[in-house]
Amino acid sequence: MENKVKVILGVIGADCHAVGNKILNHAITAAGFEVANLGVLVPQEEFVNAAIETNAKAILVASLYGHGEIDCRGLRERCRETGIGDILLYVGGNLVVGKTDFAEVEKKFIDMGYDKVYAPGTLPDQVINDLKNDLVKRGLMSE
Amino acid sequence: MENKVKVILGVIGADCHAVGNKILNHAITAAGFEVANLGVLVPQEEFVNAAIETNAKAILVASLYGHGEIDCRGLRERCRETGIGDILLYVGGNLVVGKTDFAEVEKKFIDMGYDKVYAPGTLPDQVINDLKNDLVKRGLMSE
Amino acid sequence: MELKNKKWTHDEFGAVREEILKQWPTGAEVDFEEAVKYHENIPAKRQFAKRLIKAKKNGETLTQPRAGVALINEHINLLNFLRNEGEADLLPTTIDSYTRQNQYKEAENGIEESKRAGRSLLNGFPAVNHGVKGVRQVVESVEAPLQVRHGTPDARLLTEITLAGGFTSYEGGGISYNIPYAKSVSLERTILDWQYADRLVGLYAEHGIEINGEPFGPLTGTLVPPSMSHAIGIIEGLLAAEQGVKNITLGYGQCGNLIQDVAAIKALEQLAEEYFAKHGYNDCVLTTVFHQWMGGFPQDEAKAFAVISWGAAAAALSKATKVIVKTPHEALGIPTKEANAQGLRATKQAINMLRDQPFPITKEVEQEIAIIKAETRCILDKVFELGKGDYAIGSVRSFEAGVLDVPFAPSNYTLNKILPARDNIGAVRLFDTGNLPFTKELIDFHKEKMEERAKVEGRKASFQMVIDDIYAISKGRLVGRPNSK
Amino acid sequence: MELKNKKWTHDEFGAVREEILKQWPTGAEVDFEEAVKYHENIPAKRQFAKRLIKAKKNGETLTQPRAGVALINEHINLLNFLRNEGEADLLPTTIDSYTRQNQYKEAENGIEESKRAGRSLLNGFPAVNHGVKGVRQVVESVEAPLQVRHGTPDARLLTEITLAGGFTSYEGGGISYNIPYAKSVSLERTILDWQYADRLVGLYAEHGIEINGEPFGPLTGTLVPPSMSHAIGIIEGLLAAEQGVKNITLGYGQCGNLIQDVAAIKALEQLAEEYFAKHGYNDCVLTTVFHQWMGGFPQDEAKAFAVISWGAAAAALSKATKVIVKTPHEALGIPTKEANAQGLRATKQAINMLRDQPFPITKEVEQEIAIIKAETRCILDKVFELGKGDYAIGSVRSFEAGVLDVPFAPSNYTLNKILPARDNIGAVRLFDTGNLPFTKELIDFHKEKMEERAKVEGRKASFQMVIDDIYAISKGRLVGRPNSK
Ligand code: B12
Ligand code: B12
Repeated sequence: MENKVKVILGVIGADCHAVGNKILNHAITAAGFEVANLGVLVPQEEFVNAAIETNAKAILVASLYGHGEIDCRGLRERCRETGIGDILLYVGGNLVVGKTDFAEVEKKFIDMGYDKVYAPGTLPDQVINDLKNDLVKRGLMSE
Repeated sequence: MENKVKVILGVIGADCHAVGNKILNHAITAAGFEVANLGVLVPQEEFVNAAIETNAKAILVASLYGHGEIDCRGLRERCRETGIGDILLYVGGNLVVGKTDFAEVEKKFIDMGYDKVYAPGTLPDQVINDLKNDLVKRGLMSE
Repeated sequence: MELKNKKWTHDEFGAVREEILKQWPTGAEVDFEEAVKYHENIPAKRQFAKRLIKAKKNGETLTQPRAGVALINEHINLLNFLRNEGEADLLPTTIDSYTRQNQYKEAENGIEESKRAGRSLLNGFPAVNHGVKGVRQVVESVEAPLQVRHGTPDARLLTEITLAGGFTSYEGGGISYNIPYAKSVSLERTILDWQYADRLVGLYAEHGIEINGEPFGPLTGTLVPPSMSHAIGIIEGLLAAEQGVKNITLGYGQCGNLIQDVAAIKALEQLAEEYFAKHGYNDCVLTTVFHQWMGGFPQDEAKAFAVISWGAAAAALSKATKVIVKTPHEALGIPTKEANAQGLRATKQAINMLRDQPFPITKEVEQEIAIIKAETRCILDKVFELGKGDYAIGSVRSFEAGVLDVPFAPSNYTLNKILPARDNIGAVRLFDTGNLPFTKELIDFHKEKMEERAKVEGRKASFQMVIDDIYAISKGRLVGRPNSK
Repeated sequence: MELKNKKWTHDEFGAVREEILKQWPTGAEVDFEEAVKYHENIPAKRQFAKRLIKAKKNGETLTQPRAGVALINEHINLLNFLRNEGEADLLPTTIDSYTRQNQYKEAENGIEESKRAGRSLLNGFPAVNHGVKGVRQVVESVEAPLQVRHGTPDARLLTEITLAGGFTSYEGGGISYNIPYAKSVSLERTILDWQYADRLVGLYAEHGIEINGEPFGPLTGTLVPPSMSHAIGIIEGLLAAEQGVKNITLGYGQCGNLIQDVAAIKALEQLAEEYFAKHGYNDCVLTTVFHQWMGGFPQDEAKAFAVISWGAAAAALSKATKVIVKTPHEALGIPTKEANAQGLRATKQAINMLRDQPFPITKEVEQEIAIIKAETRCILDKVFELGKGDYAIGSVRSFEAGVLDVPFAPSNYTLNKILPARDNIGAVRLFDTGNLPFTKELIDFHKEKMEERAKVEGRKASFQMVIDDIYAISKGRLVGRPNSK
């Protein structure tokens, strides 16, 4: 039996947008990953704790409601502090308040330590593709 | 019996937009002017000839279809050449091709010798008001 | 040549043709035999008639913009932009106003000025001046069915050049491209000239080349009652069919009341099938086009989007075969390509959201269909009668008599006696039926409807009501109520 | 306190109140007696309830945006802009998400960061932090009826502060502001907390101050079948009425099929009148609100305008008392004030063009009304039964049992067993009716409808179909067909 790669999925902060989360959960699971879905309204420490507990290879953070800038800051540091500083960190959704040039948003979140930043409306297939590529590159998954 | 002030009304060039013309005709007539309405598809010389014939005090030129810039050029000169160089010249409609900053359009037509330039969608009342004021100012009409 | 509704002989056509092709140097580029071969190699996906037939079969409503600029490359870019960014199903080439008036010298001048200015100073594409070669450059650079759209009383040379150039659809007719577009051109003249254009399409048909023809439905675009535009559309369709046109799209300009708009398209389909069959044109394929609101638009773009979307919705709900799309720049000027694509995309979204939703044929819709059919029949049958069985002659006489009458038209050849206004729910009615050959019941119907509104508004139906209705949509309403209401 | 659907006594209310007002320093600013006097001086044109009653009487559909930013002056400018440039009839104040989760410290932090950044870093107006004084600055600077809009499971302090601050309308309910907005807050808790909020509105009513209450109709905004949102809305309405709320607006989020949308508003009106009368709340004034499409939007602004305009049209045709308006920025982020005003103006134009057009109650509409009513009655009567005659207790038990069930909700307190999908004409049906207490006929009806679509698409109804439907409108369609269809 193949050992599935584990990933953490959740919507950060005071954000309750659940639809995209449910669809991502469904799609990533169907693509062969083991998803620990924390659902909505997830504080930073819960992401980190879940990742440590399950020995996950990636954390997928969603923020839809506009407070992403405030909520997502410091997650990479928190990972480092707890010894999982190398973990793959993806973030996506509607990350900032207002309709903004995505290149700026991307830079902001890359600077915060996220490995990949996704524009609003990203489809699950793209996430799954990137996840596979990144994990293969890191030798954490076979092609 | 009061002598009505005469004005010439028409749509210049190869332009067939008739609705605004009919409404202006109706409104300006109702406001007490005598309108010689030349209708649509009116060449420059017809405006000038009509003004001379009827001893009109103003020529109201409409151009809706976008060729106003080409069609309206030279009308003031033609008036001068025929001895009615001082006649009040108004122009209005959708004067140039495309949605353009009106201030630019206005300047262009003022430079061509028009006394007043009207933005798209101008209502008859405004035209009538201006006409009365300008004619009173020129002593061609009593208040 | 004497006017009658009869297919021109080859000799009649040939004699006129010789003159026509000499009207401007580019006429010499036309070689009919070669053009037929050229058309034979046009792939199906660029053939207008084929695309319409497919849409009709599938219950689709296709989108088509208006667009045209002075220079060839700019025009190609524009069309491709509308295809790619606007998701347009069908593409146009709108002809400039000088060409429409056969002022080819002014058009040439406009081309030159446009080259110098670096932007189009013409309000359309001067196809005659660009000639067959220029037109083919366009046709070959665009991956969609292409139609000529204009408003030309005498379009004979334009037709020759654009069809030889590879266009597969052609808008216009002897009435609809005269009355709203000209002032002093006689109807007899334009019907004859359009027999020429139709005959040319018919000739292509005889050589196996199917070119779509489309009478211009909306006329002045301003409160035209459906029965009048239907009568004129059907007459033009019949005249075209007589000259051999086999694929015809009949048009209607949105009035704004949903029941009336849905009923109008249904009535148009039914009446056209009926009259074409009655007069023996059984091999014509008939489709319909719905024009989004053709009258004055609101200047505000957000409001314009609402007018566009509502037009798209009405088109989809009426299941017209295609819809001609307006843009958020409508009130102000010829749209940029971006604004044009926006109108197209809004329309596409609305149509797609509604394509699966059939609009119920309620008793209100049925009643409206019945009214429109009854009125149209009164008009058509009187035209036929006045023409002693000839719709061409009948049309001329009917305009003289006010049996055919187009409100707000610039032409001296329409009586301008009828006065349309909206009733209390926004349907276009006649506050003055002029000389229309309506039955007493129909006249009373219009009277009642207008009285109903007048009562609600506490004023008499008058020309002021008509004026209020003309401005209404641009001021944000459908019915032009007095301020207090 | 034990949950039951019974008006709180003054003592019960007073005891809790003392605690509530201490939750954040600004609570001390609340002085009920003074607030009543303050309300007495609010002119009629700023009173929400009065404006709704007038609209209902005149058959108007009023427009209302969503809007809120972090800082007081910016918020005032925003609202005035929407009034002047957006022609909004009613104005909102949308509360930020920290406040909704009672995280007032984070909200304070957001205010500070917003001041520094010179732009709002909060997604709404943190009314608790700004306190009664801050709220009144807003209320006094805006010439329109104002409503608090949020999504707060425990809104007790927020209600105290905003009502004392002079708001005349208040959105929310113990179910609709829990299930779509929270994860692990018990329903018992939120219903109790919302009894508090409703009781406060009731107290104002007892002092002659009429404040409008509005359960949040759309829930998750994602394929919620009308009967489920109607059942929840009516329950919340009844619970509010028991606490003394006298002016109630029930809501519905557009599903997208016109027949279903019109039927939904009609059914909602009829059911609400029926159940309010049945339970003896005869002195409540009931109105309706139609929410333009609440699910995922297309990113393209032109397409978004079509969705907005179609929502406006459906609202007008259904004759809802007001419509909550989306903006062309919806898919991407909180709108700029300009984009918000654009959505409002497009909506106003569409509504005004349709206000005079009654939508015929066809047999399709009647059938749909009958279906929605039958389903809603099944649900409501089962809730009543499970609660042994108490809707509050019944609601808790019904969510446990899956008798009430909200699709795609984040809450652990809903079973998430029902699966909605569109039928072949785009109406929202249930591809899995979960534990809903439907009759066999109703269950079969849903099955048939789904099979009809499945057959057309040549695939089985499955979760993939649900997913396709969730994306459909944002991808430019209503029904999420497989690509080839
Ligand atoms: C109805 C209409 C038509 C009808 C006209 C029927 C008829 N014979 O009258 C039809 C369908 C035939 C038509 C044809 C064309 N049209 Co047209 N038409 C319109 C439309 C939708 C409404 C015009 C109207 O009747 N408005 C109602 C009346 C009451 O208002 P008005 O005309 O603006 O006039 C008022 C004011 O402007 C002002 N005013 C007007 N003239 C003057 C003059 C003076 C001195 C003053 C003081 C005031 C004044 O007072 C009037 C009364 O309030 C406008 C767009 C719009 N406004 O929404 C386009 C529009 C004018 N048309 C346009 C064009 C380009 C054409 C065509 C070339 C076709 C094409 N390319 O699509 C042909 C022209 C053919 C020709 N040879 O002229 C463009 C012009 C573009 C530009 N300037 O950049 C417009 C703006 C649409 C657009 N955005 O593309 N059109
Ligand atoms: C439905 C909805 C709601 C529902 C949510 C119900 C629920 N519990 O799920 C309700 C009505 C309750 C709601 C509430 C609110 N909402 Co809301 N909502 C939406 C809406 C319309 C659709 C969201 C949705 O379900 N889309 C469908 C799913 C499938 O797509 P998705 O969520 O975008 O997720 C996909 C991708 O983004 C991507 N993705 C998402 N996360 C991640 C993470 C990673 C790592 C990756 C790789 C990809 C990825 O993959 C997903 C699947 O394809 C959006 C606007 C829109 N998109 O059209 C606004 C929107 C997200 N909401 C917004 C706001 C502000 C709110 C509120 C604060 C209320 C308000 N001010 O109006 C509250 C939030 C309360 C809170 N505490 O969170 C804003 C956010 C603004 C911003 N960022 O600037 C939006 C953008 C609307 C707007 N323009 O104002 N909302």
